Amino acid sequence: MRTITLEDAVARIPDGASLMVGGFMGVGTPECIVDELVRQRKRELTVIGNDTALPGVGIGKLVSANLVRKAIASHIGLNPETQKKMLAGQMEVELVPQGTLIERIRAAGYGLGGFLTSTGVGTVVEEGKRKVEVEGREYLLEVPLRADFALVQAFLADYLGNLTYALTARNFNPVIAMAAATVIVDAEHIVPVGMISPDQVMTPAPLVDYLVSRA
Amino acid sequence: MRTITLEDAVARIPDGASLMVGGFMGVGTPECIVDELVRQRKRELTVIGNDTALPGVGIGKLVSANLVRKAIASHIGLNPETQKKMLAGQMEVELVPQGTLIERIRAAGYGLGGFLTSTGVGTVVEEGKRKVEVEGREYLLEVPLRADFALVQAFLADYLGNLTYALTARNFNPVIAMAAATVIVDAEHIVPVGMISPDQVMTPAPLVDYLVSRA
Amino acid sequence: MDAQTIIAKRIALELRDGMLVNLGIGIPTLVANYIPPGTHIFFQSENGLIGTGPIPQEGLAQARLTDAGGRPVSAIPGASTFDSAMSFGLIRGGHVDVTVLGGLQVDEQGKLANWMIPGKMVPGMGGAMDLVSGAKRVIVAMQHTAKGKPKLVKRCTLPLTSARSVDLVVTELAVIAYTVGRATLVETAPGVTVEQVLAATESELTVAPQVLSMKI
Amino acid sequence: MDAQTIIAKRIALELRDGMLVNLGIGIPTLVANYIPPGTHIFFQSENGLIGTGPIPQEGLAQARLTDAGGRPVSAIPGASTFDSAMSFGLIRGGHVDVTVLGGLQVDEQGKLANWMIPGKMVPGMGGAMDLVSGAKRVIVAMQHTAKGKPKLVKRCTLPLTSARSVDLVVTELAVIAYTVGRATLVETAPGVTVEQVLAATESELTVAPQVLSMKI
Repeated sequence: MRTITLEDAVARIPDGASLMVGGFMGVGTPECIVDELVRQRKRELTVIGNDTALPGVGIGKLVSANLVRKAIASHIGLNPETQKKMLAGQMEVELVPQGTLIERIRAAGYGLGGFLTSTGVGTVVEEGKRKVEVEGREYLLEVPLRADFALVQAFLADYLGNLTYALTARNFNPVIAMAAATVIVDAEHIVPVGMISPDQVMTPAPLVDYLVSRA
Repeated sequence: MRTITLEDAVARIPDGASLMVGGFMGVGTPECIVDELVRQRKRELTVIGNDTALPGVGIGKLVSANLVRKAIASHIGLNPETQKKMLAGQMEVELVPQGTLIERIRAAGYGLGGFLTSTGVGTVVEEGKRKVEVEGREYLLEVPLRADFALVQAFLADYLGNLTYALTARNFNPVIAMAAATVIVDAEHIVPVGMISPDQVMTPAPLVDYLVSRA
Repeated sequence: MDAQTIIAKRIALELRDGMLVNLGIGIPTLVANYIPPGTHIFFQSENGLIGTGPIPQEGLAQARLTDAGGRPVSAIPGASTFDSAMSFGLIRGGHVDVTVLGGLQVDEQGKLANWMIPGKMVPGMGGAMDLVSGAKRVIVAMQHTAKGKPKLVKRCTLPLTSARSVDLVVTELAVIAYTVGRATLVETAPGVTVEQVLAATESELTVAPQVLSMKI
Repeated sequence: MDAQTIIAKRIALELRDGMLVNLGIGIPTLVANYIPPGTHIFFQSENGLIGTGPIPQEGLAQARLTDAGGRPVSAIPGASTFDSAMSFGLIRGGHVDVTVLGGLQVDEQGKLANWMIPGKMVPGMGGAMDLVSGAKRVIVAMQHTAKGKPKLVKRCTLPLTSARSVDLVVTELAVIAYTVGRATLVETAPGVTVEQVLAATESELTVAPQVLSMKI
């Protein structure tokens, strides 16, 4: 793990990159990294997250700034701009059931080739997917979802990069921290090594590539 | 969740039951439940766990008492009795790679129909298994592993059944707590509700069926 | 009593002590208001919380403790938080005893459509498909008709949420149970006749030998 | 210097600051003793620990803090613990930078057999198959021969651990690198000639243009 300024962290992200962004309706999203993406005008991004939040919040800021080529999310209903851009063909949106989405991200992080789920069987979600029968039941084969970068919001980070999350701000964060080639973390508090008990670490240090340093 | 005496908890387990047992070389195994299984002489058990520990420790006690019809484990090398009984045909042993074993248990608990892994491809582990190709790579299709009972050792349990585990005694425990029809927990300490912070709960209360009461 | 209150109160009677329950947005959320005192229900919020409590008093909201809509909530003692993989493990693994969801249409076999209206409303399915496919019991809370048109239809014209049939539909007029692909009218709301229910319903309903009066 | 020490010291040079490393039992465990001072390596124990430390002083052992053999260990500041699913997620997901494992046989293509001898030793594969299939880099630590018979063989006669080839084999005589299914002799131990290595090896070895002397 290396510490890095916010500006340098975002400078490492090229146009066209795929980003997993922690958060659920913006709760648990690293807003400072999102703001810097907007400031540096990173374009043609593929954004993977639970939702696109609201205009002016979390991923919603990227949508409003026209930086998103494609969003992969489970819900966009609370962001009318995403819906508008999608219907106008200005932005591609792949809707994935929430449980399947997080499990696809986990499968990438855990090195699985895919998994079988009954979610989506008999619905439009099954279109184009392989079906596999196990013990007489039919499942969809869902494949792993990877990204170039994971943008993670932690509550505590220690000097090595061990992370904890707080309450419902955990959500996608620990899962995306395993599924991206490069993991960039913003933490609300940075603390010395030893201040997070081993049992309370939710993301072990070796998974973290960059920790955004305090200004 | 209901509290239950040790004797009554084990009385609910019939001969021939399948049991998932927490622990890794006995660390994190609910020894008091194992001892009571031996005392009540529950027979023909199918035992699912990482290993069969040592003679006189954890699952090893069940093996020594001739109560195990079949063990599903990743490693039996440190228990010569298991090896002896297996070679003598007195006990069936299914050896499963450790990562595949815990993932099969998780798949059951998480409602998946199976998952694809490269572990075991090109080895004896692939015998009798379906292979599935994804993006040009070949994987084994591994299916969920369920049990009638999970025997869980917790560090703290609150009055509702929220659980935490300590250090390396966590291992299989939180995973088996999701994969069995009935979950029986022995905790080192039972504490009032509110004494475990929400972020530190590792097994949420609704997953627990029985908590063994203090004598 | 308005339609929403009737539905929420009736559904609350389906919940038992110790159950893990997931309530969707809209009418389902109201169900939490009618739990009998002394009953301990674990309410799950799919963003990673069991033990969702009421909206906090002014000045006490915590930005990192929210419901699935991102609004501040409180948590009851004994609450637990977890990541989204675990949250959906609880849902997909059959650990959620009851889920209560809104509905746009329910067909004769109990199949639900509740997540999109093509060309008009495409919010995404969120957790709805997982909940219907995975929860032990699925209860739909919805008004009996929309703009005078029945929502209990022969066959859903809107995209399905799951191939799995729901277990119970509760409307302001009636309670309909689904077993082995058959819809049975089991209760009518006070003052509502079986004929009124049938008239407001497109799908075929088997009328139970003894139709009870909805307890609310 | 005995064979085990030579092997362990040489492998320690492969480890870099910040790496996540999993050491198998036997010779691999010794590698931890030769990490250059000031280098921070994260050692993983597959029973659910990153930050494994040395055996605790007498009287300080904690029954719930053990290595994969169930023996008490300590943990360094900044350690973390987790369940077995996470532990193998780290392994299978390619997050482990290096694993060092013992070996019974390695074939010409780098395929490893290290988990059973049919009819004689059937301990189970434990995490070995996951480690070889999932770690970024696989290093085998083993003696060059067993009872005078080469362990670097043309084709493994023992059951394979994985279809994936290992990256490096370190013995007390030599370092052999495997790339695109070919075994290359890259280093010999001090005082050992290329010819001696070839004589003790059954598999075909490409001799690197410049065979270096093992740094130990």
